[in-house]
Amino acid sequence: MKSMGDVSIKLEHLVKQHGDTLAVDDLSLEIRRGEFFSILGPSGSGKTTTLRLIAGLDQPDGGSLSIEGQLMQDLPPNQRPVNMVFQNYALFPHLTVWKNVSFGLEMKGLSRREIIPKVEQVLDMVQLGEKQNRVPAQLSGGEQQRVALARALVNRPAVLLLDEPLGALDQQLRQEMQGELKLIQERVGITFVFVTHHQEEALIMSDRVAVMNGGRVIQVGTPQELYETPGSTFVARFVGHSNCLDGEVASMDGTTCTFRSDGVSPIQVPCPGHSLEVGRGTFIIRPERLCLTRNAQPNGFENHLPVRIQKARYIGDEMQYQFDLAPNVRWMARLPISSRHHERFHPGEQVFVSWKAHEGLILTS
Amino acid sequence: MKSMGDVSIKLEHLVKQHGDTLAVDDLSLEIRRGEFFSILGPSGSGKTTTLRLIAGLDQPDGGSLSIEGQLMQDLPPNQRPVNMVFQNYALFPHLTVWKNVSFGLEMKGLSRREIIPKVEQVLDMVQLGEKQNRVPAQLSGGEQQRVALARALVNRPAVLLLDEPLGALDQQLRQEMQGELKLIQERVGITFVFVTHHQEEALIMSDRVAVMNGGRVIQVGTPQELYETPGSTFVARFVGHSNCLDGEVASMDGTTCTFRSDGVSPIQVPCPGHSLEVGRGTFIIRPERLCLTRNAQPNGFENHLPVRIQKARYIGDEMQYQFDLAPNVRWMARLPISSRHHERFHPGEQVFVSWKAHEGLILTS
Amino acid sequence: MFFFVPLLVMLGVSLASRGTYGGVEWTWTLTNYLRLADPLYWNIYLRSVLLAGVTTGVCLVLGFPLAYVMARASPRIQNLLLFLAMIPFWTNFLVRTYAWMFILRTKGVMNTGLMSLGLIDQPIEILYTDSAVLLGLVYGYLPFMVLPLYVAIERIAPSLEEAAQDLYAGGWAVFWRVIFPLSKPGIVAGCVLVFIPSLGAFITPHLLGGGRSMMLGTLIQHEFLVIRDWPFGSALSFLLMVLLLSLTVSFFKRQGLADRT
Amino acid sequence: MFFFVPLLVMLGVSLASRGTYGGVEWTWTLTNYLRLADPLYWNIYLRSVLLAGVTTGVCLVLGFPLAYVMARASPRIQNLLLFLAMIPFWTNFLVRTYAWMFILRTKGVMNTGLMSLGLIDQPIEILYTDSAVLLGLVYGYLPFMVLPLYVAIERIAPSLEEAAQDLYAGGWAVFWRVIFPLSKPGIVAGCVLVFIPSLGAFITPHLLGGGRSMMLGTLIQHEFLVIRDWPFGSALSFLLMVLLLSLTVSFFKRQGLADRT
Repeated sequence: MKSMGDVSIKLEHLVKQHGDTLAVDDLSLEIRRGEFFSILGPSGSGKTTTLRLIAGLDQPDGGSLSIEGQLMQDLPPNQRPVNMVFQNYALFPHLTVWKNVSFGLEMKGLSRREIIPKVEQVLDMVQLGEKQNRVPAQLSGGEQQRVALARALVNRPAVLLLDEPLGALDQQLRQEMQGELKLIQERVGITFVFVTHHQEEALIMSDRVAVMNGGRVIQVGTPQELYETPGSTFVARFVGHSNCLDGEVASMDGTTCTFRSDGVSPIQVPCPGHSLEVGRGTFIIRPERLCLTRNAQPNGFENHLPVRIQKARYIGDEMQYQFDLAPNVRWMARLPISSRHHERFHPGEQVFVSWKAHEGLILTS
Repeated sequence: MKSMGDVSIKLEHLVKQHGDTLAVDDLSLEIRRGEFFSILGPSGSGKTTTLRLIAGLDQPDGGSLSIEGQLMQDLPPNQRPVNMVFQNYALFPHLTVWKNVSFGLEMKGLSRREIIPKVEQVLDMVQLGEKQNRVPAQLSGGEQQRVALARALVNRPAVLLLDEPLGALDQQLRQEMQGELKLIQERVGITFVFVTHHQEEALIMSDRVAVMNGGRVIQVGTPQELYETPGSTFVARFVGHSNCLDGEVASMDGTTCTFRSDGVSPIQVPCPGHSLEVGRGTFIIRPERLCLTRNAQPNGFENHLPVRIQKARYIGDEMQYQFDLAPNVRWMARLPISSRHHERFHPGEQVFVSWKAHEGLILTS
Repeated sequence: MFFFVPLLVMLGVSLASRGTYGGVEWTWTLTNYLRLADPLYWNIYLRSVLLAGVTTGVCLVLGFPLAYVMARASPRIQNLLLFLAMIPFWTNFLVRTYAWMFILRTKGVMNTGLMSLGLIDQPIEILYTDSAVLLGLVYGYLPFMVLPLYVAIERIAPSLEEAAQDLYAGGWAVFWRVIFPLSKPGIVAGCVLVFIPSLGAFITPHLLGGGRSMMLGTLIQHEFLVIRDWPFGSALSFLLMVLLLSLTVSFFKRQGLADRT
Repeated sequence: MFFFVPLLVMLGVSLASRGTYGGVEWTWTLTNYLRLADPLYWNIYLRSVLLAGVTTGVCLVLGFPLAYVMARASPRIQNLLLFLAMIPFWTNFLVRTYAWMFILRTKGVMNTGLMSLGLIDQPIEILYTDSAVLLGLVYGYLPFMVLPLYVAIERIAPSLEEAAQDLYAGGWAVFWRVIFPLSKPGIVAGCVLVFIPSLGAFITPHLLGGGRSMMLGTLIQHEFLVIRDWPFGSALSFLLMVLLLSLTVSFFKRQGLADRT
């Protein structure tokens, strides 16, 4: 068990009202010191509001918030040991890169002698030393992003808050910056709280992820926990693609159960002891855990159903096949292309979809 | 061989100057009737300018352009048989959805009796029948996107031009709209010219793709041609991720050659007859074509090199491993996670990377 | 508070009556407002509204293309044009009006120029006519029309014009169906900013109109400075203000929804 | 063209000399400009520049918080406040000035009110002083300060203030380091729009200053309407314009790069 000293940010029963909707609804979270923590959710889920509450830019209507063991309620943003990277960077347009980065240190009252080496070091880290005399308008999107990061990091805050910092970059640059950001976090060892709606980004970068929806935290866990054992269909659908099927758990028999749904052959699902009861539920399986074959023999797979390919889509590194398991139940299978001589299926073709019982999951609501 | 009647748009030696840079530099392209054609390139590559030249919103400084066999040079945009879906939709903010969609038909001088059924039909197709009396500000981003599409499609143009139409949507919605757009294109059978910087989007949706850079077309081909046989390192890197290695083709011997690079064991590469000459070149292989194993035996793979894992990243459906093949030559291997019981490697671990000779590719410059 | 005290005082004065030697006697009465309906003044109202209306119209027609060109120019040119458009504003209003007198009078710059070019034989008598007043007003108030129009047009994304063109609209259709409706807030603001001071102007009509034509502004001035009937003058301007305000507010109320974009 | 003819005529007139009975004799001479240096007028220049400067300063100090509140209010409130700020503009300038006379004079609204409240025993003599002129000018020109400030401040993204706060800046630091430098174009525009007409104003100083204090505007008016020395009046206003223009242009040139954001 982790000791209390490991908690960097603690939110307890936070509530924040915007107009007549609850932007944040009874939210409790613990974020550990030094971890890369992501808050993932669709737009309007309250993730940015949560970040603003931590920064002190919004005031909570209820609950408490402490950073490094200190209650933050009455501290204005300029007295909190956190810094923020804003969604559109919020760089000061009238100041040079250097002046933007040194702003926080000057405000803290550091002398010029103390400021210079700190700014130089952080500009080196984000590789902007040569552009220190430019103003933000003379920089590319990626460079502006780096200035925003440097401006926050130079203060060595206890916690760095990042509000969709990569949202304005295009795909190639975004992937590059993901790697860079992660690298910087590992180097400086500061707690990062990262807000994003991009599930792949959250999984690839984070130590832990909180999935939010409608102002509430739906699930908190490591990327693997969220992906492998989502606690709800919302998480299953939002974190990665999921094939779903509504039906009921019909019979339990040792370690596997039978799941029935209208118009589909019975499905074998794992049955982890007492946690699953007979009743209605949703069966979930990831598209990459399905196999497609022309072979009518189950070949060791517990589930083996005939389907007709509806669509085949090529994305270079994989094929995506869509088929209807039952009327109005469209599933997708993703088959990696690990060789030039990959076997293809074609729309209209009759094939078999098969999977191991333990790859599936039952969610009861 | 396709007959001339199949060509919908023909660009010959188009040139367009912006200030003192060539936005479009001697560009020639043929786009076939009814195909979903994408123009893919980084920002500033001239792809949007090309689209605007086709629409008539920019005038070329040289070259010729014909649509459906008719020269377009002197036709203003309002007389060309094309319609455009603008990057930020460019919906008329003062008009309702219905009035936005009927705008083109009214301008063509159709009577109210002719307009009504056409607008109704296209609004049904994009599922916006119920919101026909709203103004754009009352719609979500995805709905605005659909209005923009409907407003163009209702005119039944010979060619539909789309300028990064999905760029403003967030990831989930974007994937949904990709499918919808492709479906609509298949239904209406109109030629689509689709501009994007998003390579996965281009691959997944298109019949053919032109990759642009610096105002020039670098390569045109089907998604599979671009991915499997990129003609240059630019295309190899821009369309999907590629592992690269500079070196030289050392010896040719039947169907495989040997490729040498400083500090790396000799690599076996395919040698397609006379097309490859001894000399300097770049070896390319896709990350998902690499295998990682703890087994020191080649096991039938022509290439089998010891490497040390530097980073391991989990994205749910796959693991990405980074390792240094040689100093400053960082490669990545992508291993699909097709089962919960997937074998993992850890940073620092000594493993072997192996691949079949025919999965690699040599590009000479 | 500071803003409203003078207005309240004006309202108070308008409910008083004129003292024997000017000044104000605090008899609370509506007589002044009843006097406004006197047919004696109808002619003045009509002339004033007409002249101010024509001034506004001319400013709109001249200002729109100007504002459009400004709004669509490159930022550097935009600043230059904005600066040029403001130049008339930099000179004293009185001096500007005198300059027009020099230009327009019988032996003035215009007539001398045209006659020496042989374009006319007889000098054109334009000073001390309504045309001269119109010219002076348009010159003085054109910037007030151009600026709000510029702001409104600059906000219209050029891609909307391109979209209209792409959807088969010709030049006029693009203007009437897209640019004009979207620049309405600017048009209204510009018209208000020109119409109100035109209606209340007194120096220009006085000097360029030669006192021949009494207008609302000159009437108010006359009541205050010459007749010294301050209550009636106040009533006149108060009514004017209320009318103009209610017209404008009702327009913006009606537009309310459409403008929220 | 249309814009510049009156300016050229004015320049021409300023190079002529006064006819015996007023009017203009076309002797090309710089005498008028030399006369401008006469120490006789220095006092007037100084007083005018001072009063216009103080007016501008007061407008800036009052207008900034007003403009800031407007710019940061919700759109609905913004429109309401904008509308309220424009109200003084809707009444005739002359009438407004008279209203101030009613308020300020010895037995006026202010003194009656304060005395009946027992706050003062003796009426405050403020009418026909520079304070009265200042009050009238500030009231009249405050909207011209507020509007450009509002436009400038509204363009400053609130996230910049939040970023400054996040970077340990307190209220004053946020103002001086972020809001003030970023609203400079609006400050300059507002100051120009208040300073120039204040310097040239003649009705307000005439009525509220009681003719005791000659100012640049009243001097120009005097030259044109009373002495009828048009050439000297023209020279006076031309010099004024050139000085103001060059000051402003040089300021914007210097700011040029920083404003391009």
